[in-house]
Amino acid sequence: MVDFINYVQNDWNNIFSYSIEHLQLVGVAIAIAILIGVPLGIYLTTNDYLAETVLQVASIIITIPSIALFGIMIPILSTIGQGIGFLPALIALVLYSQLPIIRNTYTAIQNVDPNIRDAAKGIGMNTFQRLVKVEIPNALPLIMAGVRTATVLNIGIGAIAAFIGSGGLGVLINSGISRGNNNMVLAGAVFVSILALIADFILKYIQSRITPKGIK
Amino acid sequence: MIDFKNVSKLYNGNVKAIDDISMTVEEGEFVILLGPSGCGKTTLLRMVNQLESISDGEISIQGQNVKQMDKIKMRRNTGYVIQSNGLFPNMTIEDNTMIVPDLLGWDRKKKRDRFNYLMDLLGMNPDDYRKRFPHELSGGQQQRIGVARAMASDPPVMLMDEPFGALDPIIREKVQDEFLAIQKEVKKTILFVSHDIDEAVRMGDKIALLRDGSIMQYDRPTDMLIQPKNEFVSDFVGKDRVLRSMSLYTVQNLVDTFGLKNKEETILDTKEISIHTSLRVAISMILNQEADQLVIINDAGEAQGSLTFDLIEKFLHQEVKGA
Amino acid sequence: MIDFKNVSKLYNGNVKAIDDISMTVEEGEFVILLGPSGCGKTTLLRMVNQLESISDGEISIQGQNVKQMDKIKMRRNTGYVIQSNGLFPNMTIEDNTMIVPDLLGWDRKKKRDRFNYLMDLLGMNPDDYRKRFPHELSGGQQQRIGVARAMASDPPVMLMDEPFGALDPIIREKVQDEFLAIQKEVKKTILFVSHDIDEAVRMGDKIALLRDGSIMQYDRPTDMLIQPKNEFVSDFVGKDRVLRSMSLYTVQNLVDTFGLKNKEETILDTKEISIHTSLRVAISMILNQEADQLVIINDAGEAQGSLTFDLIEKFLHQEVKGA
Amino acid sequence: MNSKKLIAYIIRIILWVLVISFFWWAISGGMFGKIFAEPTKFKELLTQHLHLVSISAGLAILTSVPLGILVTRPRFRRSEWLIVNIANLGQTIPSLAVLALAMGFLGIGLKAAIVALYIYSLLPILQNTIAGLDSVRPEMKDAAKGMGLTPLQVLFRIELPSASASILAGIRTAVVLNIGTAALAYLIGGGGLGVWIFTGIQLFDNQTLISGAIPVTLLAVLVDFGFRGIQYLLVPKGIRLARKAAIEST
Amino acid sequence: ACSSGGDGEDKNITVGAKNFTEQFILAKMAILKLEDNGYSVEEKSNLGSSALRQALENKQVDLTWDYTGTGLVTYMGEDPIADKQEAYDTVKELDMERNDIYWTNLSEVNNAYTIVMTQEKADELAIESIGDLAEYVNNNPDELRFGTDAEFANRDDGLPGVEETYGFEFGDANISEMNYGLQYEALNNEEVDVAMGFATDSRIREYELVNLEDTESFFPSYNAAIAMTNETYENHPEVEEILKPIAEQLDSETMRELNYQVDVEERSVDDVAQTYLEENGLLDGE
Ligand SMILES: Nc1ncnc2c1ncn2[C@@H]1O[C@H](COP(=O)(O)OP(=O)(O)OP(=O)(O)O)[C@@H](O)[C@H]1O
Ligand SMILES: Nc1ncnc2c1ncn2[C@@H]1O[C@H](COP(=O)(O)OP(=O)(O)OP(=O)(O)O)[C@@H](O)[C@H]1O
Ligand SMILES: C[N+](C)(C)CC(=O)O
Ligand SMILES: [Mg+2]
Ligand SMILES: [Mg+2]
Repeated sequence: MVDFINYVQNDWNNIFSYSIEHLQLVGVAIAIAILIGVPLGIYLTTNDYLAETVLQVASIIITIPSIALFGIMIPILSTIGQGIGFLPALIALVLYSQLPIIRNTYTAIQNVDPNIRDAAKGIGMNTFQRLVKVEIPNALPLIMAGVRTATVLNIGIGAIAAFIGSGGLGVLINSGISRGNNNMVLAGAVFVSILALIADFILKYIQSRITPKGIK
Repeated sequence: MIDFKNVSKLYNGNVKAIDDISMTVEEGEFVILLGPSGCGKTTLLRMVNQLESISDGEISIQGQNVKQMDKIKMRRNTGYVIQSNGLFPNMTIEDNTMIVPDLLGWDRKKKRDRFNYLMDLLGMNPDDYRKRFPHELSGGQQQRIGVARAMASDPPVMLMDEPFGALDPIIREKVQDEFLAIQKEVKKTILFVSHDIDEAVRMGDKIALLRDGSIMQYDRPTDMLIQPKNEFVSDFVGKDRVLRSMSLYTVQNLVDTFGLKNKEETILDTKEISIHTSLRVAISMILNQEADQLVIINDAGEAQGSLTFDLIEKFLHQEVKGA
Repeated sequence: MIDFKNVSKLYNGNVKAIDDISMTVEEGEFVILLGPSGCGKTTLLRMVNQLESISDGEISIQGQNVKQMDKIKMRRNTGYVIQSNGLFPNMTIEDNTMIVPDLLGWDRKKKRDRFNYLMDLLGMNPDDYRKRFPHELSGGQQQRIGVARAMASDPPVMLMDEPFGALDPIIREKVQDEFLAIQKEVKKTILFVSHDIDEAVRMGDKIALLRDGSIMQYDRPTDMLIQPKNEFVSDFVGKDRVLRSMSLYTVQNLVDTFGLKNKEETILDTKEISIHTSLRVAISMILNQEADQLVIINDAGEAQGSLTFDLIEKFLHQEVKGA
Repeated sequence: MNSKKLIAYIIRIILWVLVISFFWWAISGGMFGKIFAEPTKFKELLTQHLHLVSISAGLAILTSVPLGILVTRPRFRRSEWLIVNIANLGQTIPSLAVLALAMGFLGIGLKAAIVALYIYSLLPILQNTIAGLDSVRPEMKDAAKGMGLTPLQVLFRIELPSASASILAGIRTAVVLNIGTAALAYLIGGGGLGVWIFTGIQLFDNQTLISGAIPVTLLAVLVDFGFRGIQYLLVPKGIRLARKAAIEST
Repeated sequence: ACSSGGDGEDKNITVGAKNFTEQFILAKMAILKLEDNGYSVEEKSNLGSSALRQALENKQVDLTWDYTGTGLVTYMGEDPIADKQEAYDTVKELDMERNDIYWTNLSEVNNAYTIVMTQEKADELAIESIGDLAEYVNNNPDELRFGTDAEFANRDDGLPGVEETYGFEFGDANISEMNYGLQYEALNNEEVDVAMGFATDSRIREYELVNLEDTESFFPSYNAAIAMTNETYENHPEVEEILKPIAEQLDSETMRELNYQVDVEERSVDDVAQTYLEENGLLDGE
């Protein structure tokens, strides 16, 4: 334990910059994933045929082992000279995030009490008003839950992205394995967990801020 | 005026929920859609504001085919109380109630005043509820908010789907009274779904009794009670339908019919009855007491004559013939 | 016999749901727990089969304290119809209904017969439903299956929590009649929760009217209607309670009370009334027709005298005094 | 309506084209050559992989489901909060670290990898078992109790059938994750198809890489489908239909 | 460091590193030096040799430390050359010609592949050279287990070449592949009997392992040198000068010591690199 703390103190600069790298990768990935997943999820509620296809594809993607997906990215992206590093890692993480985000958005909007939806229609709201005033506010908790799941998932998978040169805390873990240095491995694990917890905490806070009081 | 012309509704191409219904709801009329569960009341109502498509036939409001109207606009002009209240859980009670005025761009002051007015009307203290959320209200309170929401922008037409179903008998009666009182003044055109015969008799100018998607009888409550067109109707309104019809009349009606005048003498022996009491309660009182007659008392506390079983019977026959 | 002795229930140590209730349900008696929403009906019921703990006081069945009984055994002997039906979604209707017989090891034939019998009883075709799942049934159908399940092994004691709440008036009345008919034969001890005063009057040997966890009145329906103990009771049963009480009596009761005998002469002018008609309907008939009297006809089609308003009134007073 | 169907079809076709062109590219580029060049090695790696997964996941199921049942019993309710939170916290530790830490205690090789995978699979199953049992509607349990079912009967006849969908979903998630994580076992000398993936990545050898990555992917996808089938068979029909009806009615 | 200076010159450089300690240290030294000279440096580390090489060719990485032998055999597909300078000259020429990659700053650090065993085991089996090993394996097939990382197991200048040259084969089932570095531990714990190693890895000494003699001189020399894209060289010709002192001062023994500090003493790479540069007066700043 003392060893561990010493290690963290000594190598703090590295740990910190790996953490930042890690966060950048996951942060950008999640932001993009939200920008794609949420509107797509909303659109899918209006097109059942497509919903089935998209959800199936997303659920297949998420079953692909991460190291394999990173691996497959390399030859494909090499064709544009971006085989390693940030881009393949980013694409893989964005893909992994899609299932939780799309599925949650989709079911959240779909599960908005049909009576509420009817009431909104009966009052004379147009589709957009309904979406903004009624459906999205009521679906928010579930949508955010999807974002949180995706974030925690990505922070974990981000550690594996270190093998294709995108840096982050995975480097610490991998080097720890190579050097037989358990403190390094532990530091990697602990900081990944801490990042996940902090991210989850922040997202929960955001969620509580934007969730209408009436549905808490 | 709402006009149904040979309206039918097929669900999924095979379930016939509404079967060739024609009827007219006059301007300012309060019409009850009555019938057993699953007979098509909700369906018929929802076709008016086009939440359900019309499979066949035509529905028009003020002479205009609903299909040709702008849906959004038409719905804003039509208050709709949904069967299961459908309040928006993300909005406060005030926001829920004032959503249509909000969409219409009313200013704050006007909205607030309207909210206060409606809440008072429905027997709820506006300030107690303004900032609360739907889940913090009991079922009956939620239902009243649903009614308030539909009334908010004072639409000339109201579609109400069992709006008082969740209220317990005591509150229910109160709200019904309030509602009738406003209706007397503002004369909206109302389609009101119910499966409670007593409520229908009490509230409606007319009752449309449905069964399996068809109208069995469309009549004034008294006529339906006293002259049911077929066995289904008489079964549905009950064997004691005459007693039921008596809740429609007060002692006042009887006094007017027979032209009873103030009487100076007071009869000390017998119990008094207010002129506003319904005849049903009057009969109950007669049955419950030794004397054969009750003294009718008007608002000023003056005796107006005595009420006997025979008088009630006579009044009833006269009314039936007059109908 | 179910005996409540100073029973109280505190939820979370502070919400007093039941407040010092003492009452006795005799062997074979059908007792209704009546009262507004939240008054503690469900709570009281669930303490009997120990789904809720008893905070204070003692409940005993057949003289034995329920706390000292083997829970499992006691519950198998006690049919329980849950307020929100609680059917098991993973089982077919037949499996749902026959779960207790199954646990008791009945053989297939016996279970099948019992299932068919119960379904017939409740107005549902056994073969139409046997293999279906709960979610494929309408609310009212589900509720009837809940009742069937509780009755399956023919337990001597039944606890029923608003078992007919989701049924529409017509089916409801039918099921009530069936149920009363069996009860007349088998004489189970029944505690039945309702908030419908008409149902209570119709079904119960006795009614316990609750309010805020206390018993306001525990009496025979007529007594409660005719002699309400306080204002809450009279408000709850309604102003026309005397009329209501009349559904409890048939013309037969009146004939018996006054010892009317067969009459040879027939009165051609007036309408006939069966001896099995309720007095409430009788009054309605009198009001609905010109003549002042009806000819009472017994099962053999013989006239047994004439029925007038005065006679009914007289009967009522006699009954009230006799009560 | 029809234009929507059209969009859906077009997207579906595009996706198929992508998948087919990927495989065309892979096959025509001889990307699976390694499998044919070294079939025994491939078989060995695959067998190792399956060993890793089946032993660890099997043990995890045998531990987590009973544990989940245990902590949802009224007597242990208090511990549930703790267990659920540990499970949540545990999920934030990356799989890579679990492997590395297991190696710290157990040395390198298959054993450490199995233990790591076992630990890593416990949590999703446990979480879903608890969530599934918790979501059984209380009035159903009440009804069952009210009819005099013993606690065990309530468990086996009502709770487990109702929770089966959720429990199986947890197992499915765990096994699929497990297959992916087992691909990291190479790092601690645990073998498996990950050996080829890492070889491929480090040597920039697409053939080796794809020969390892695609079989692992197919394995995961197939097992996922397989579990869907099992779910179909094991989840009581009434529950399945009710869920479907609930989804369709919205 | 400022990224795009006022003189309009872009002083950004991405430095790559492979996935073992020495590479981390070397890269760190280069980074510190470059930063000291006003460069803004990004690091892309933890890559396999070929992946890093690919990144260099794709210009995702501008500059990296690599080894002559690796360049010659693995990247260029040429035969190994034993002589250090000749190997370097050949790589330098060929790589520029073929791939536009500029080699410079050849150092004395020779991080050759080697095959290692524990002293005990070697004594017990009387194995001193790779030739002895080959003979033993041929006589006792399926007895010895070999620990290696993925690269060595597959590179032409790795196990396949060794086996071919010495005429023996471990057989797939006896080869245990793992992350580089673990094989020393595995030897120590007797989980494998023979393993690959890096000549400059301090753990060989720490665990008292023996290097089996390469009697056939199969392994070429692997001297560390800088490889950068020609584009980088042209844009920043001074980089060569900046890094030169590092290459000039380092040798295998020093490198082993630095590796020791990180791998065995568990000091941080940053610390070790910084201290070394400062102590040898290689950092002008501060
Ligand atoms: N979406 C639908 N698809 C198919 N059938 C439907 C649908 N909605 C309603 N029905 C059927 O149409 C008939 C009429 O339904 P409706 O909801 O109008 O009844 P209701 O009179 O309002 O009954 P309740 O009093 O129970 O509300 C019923 O038989 C019902 O099963
Ligand atoms: N688990 C509980 N915790 C706290 N209070 C409770 C709980 N269950 C019931 N109550 C309260 O106890 C009182 C009695 O509830 P109960 O369910 O017995 O009412 P009820 O008469 O059956 O009403 P209803 O007709 O609405 O079913 C209510 O005020 C209710 O809010
Ligand atoms: C320097 N070695 C040959 C040991 C390994 C390499 O090329 O990365
Ligand atoms: Mg309806
Ligand atoms: Mg209740």
